Amino acid sequence: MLYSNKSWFAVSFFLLCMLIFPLSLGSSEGLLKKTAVSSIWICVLFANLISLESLFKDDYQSGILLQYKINKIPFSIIVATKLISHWTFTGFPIIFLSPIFLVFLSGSFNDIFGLFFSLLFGTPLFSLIGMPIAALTLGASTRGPLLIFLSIPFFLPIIIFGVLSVGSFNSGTYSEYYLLCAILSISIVILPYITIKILQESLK
Amino acid sequence: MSKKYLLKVKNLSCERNYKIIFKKLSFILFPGNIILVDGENGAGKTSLLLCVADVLDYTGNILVKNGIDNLGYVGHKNALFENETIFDFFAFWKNIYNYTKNYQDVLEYFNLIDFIETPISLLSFGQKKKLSFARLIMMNSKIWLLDEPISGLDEKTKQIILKIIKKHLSQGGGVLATSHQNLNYFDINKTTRVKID
Amino acid sequence: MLRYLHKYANPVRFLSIARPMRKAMGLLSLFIILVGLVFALFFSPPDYQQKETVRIMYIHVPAAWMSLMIYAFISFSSIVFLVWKFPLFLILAKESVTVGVIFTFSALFTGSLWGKPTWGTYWVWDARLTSFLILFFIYLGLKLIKESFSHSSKGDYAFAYLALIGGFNLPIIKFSVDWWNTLHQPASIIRTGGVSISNEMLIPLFLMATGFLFLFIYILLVSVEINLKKRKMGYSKDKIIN
Amino acid sequence: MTEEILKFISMGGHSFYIWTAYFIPLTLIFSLVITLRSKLKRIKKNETEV
Repeated sequence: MLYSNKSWFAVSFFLLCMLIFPLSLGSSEGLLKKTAVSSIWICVLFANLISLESLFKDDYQSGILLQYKINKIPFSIIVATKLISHWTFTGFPIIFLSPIFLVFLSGSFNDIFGLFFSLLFGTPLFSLIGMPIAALTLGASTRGPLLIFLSIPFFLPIIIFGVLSVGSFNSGTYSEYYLLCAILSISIVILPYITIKILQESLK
Repeated sequence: MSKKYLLKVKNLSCERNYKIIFKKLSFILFPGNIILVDGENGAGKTSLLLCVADVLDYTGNILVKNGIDNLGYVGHKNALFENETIFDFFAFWKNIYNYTKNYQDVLEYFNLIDFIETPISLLSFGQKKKLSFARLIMMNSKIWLLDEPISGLDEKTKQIILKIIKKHLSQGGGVLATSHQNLNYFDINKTTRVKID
Repeated sequence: MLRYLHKYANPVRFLSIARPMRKAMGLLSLFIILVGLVFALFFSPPDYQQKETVRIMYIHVPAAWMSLMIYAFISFSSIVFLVWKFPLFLILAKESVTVGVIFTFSALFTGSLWGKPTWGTYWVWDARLTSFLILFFIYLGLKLIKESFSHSSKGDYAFAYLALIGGFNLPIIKFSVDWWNTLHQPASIIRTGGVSISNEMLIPLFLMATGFLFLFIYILLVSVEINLKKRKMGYSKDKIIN
Repeated sequence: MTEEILKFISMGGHSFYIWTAYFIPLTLIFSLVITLRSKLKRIKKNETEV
């Protein structure tokens, strides 16, 4: 209800992005094997960027957000619902689709669990970090490009740790997972609060 | 002035985008009365409504009668999910406002019963406006804030909406409405005009 | 403390102090930069390892310091604006962005010019350069968001919140890039770390850094004055002059 | 004398790197200063007219 039926768009975009890598890098197995994990993470980034744009847009433009505010519906509920729905429609399916793509991109099977866990901690972070930025750009002219430009620098640490963690999983050191968990636990406390503040400001 | 008020606004000033929009407005809304806010385009009529609804920052006092915790609002934007049907719309807002009665009567009153499975994006402007008023009825609030309630509507829809407003007033509700058309449809004794310049 | 701040956070009062300070800062920074340039180009000795290219450092290092300092300043002012709602601090934060972009670009540009004779390539994905590149993009993002809300207080809050999140995110980015770099460091590149800096080198470095700092303050004061005057005219005449 | 100047300009064979490294940043920052100053002057002129 709170999320429009465009929600499957992100996942299909994720699937589509997968095509680019074999076609642009060449189908030689050695190269694809090396880049498989990074390619999946890049696709996750793209899928998140695409879905961020519609995160608060409809609610803002149609005035529903204002209606919520006037009817004193707490924004914390709205933000929480948005976060959960965003993750269930972009992060969650991707986590379960990624092993299949590891096969498509001829990645090694040893990476499956590493990738699974890194995506499990990484995709909620994408949703969390994207939310305040999507809220910031409400009402801006040329919102789409601005949103992409602003959010990529903030996503970089997640990609770095996400990609590195897959490698470290096999060698038995889990330091990047701990780092991802640390960032996740800090973000989940701070960022929704900031998002609520920004949303309230965006109505003024 | 010991009469029971619904809404009391005293020395209300509002600043938006670092510009003073209006200064020191005072008025009182009594049950059954309507306040019409006059002013030119961009004078700050919508801002006044939003201040009363506690969306914008303001200085001054806005006192709402004890027990009223929800204000009804119909704005320029209709606040509808465009890709949902009218049925979804009612199901959603019914839950939010705890509206226990059957909404068929509301639908019938607004002549929307035939469109119950139509996506909202296919409805006309007037029908969307009627839907926002239907939500207002479900909400069951004493105070209505109406931003240009009848502008741009055809005669028939206008009459339906005016009838709803009059019914609300007769039940002891209060209305704060902006309009750049002259709304001369109401009892002169129960109408207050507030000018913003 | 708060009352004291309130007094000087008033834009009109600010202007009365800013004007004499601006002139002093302008002259001082011009003088110091000129002296610093003379020291940097003539009096400082060439490094025994890097030869004459060490002179690039006298621009590169102060520019890098300035870009970090300006970002810290923007974040700090944004927090002050968000907490106490002083509009002056928002103007300060907003007007520092352009200078920050220029200093960050300068640091990157001179860094890559220094890299060519020293490392053999213009660009190396080492930790410091990479995190500076990200800083540059964050600055550009701030500049973009500053300009995409035209004359609306909504944009002010968007800017302040972005600066706030960016301020918290910057250490994380720096940390993650360092982490990434230690694992991906190509073996062929040997960093010339731990060069002992002699006093003759410290003088121009110090001079250029203070010169840039004063120049930044000067530019900030000029642009704040422009901004405040524009606002004042916007109020009275209801027109905006570009 | 001229030889000394030429030697100074050549900077031990790294003249291109050093002179561009000095020229571009300084030009950028001082062009910003100049545009801001002219803006301020224009605004002051407008102010006195008003």
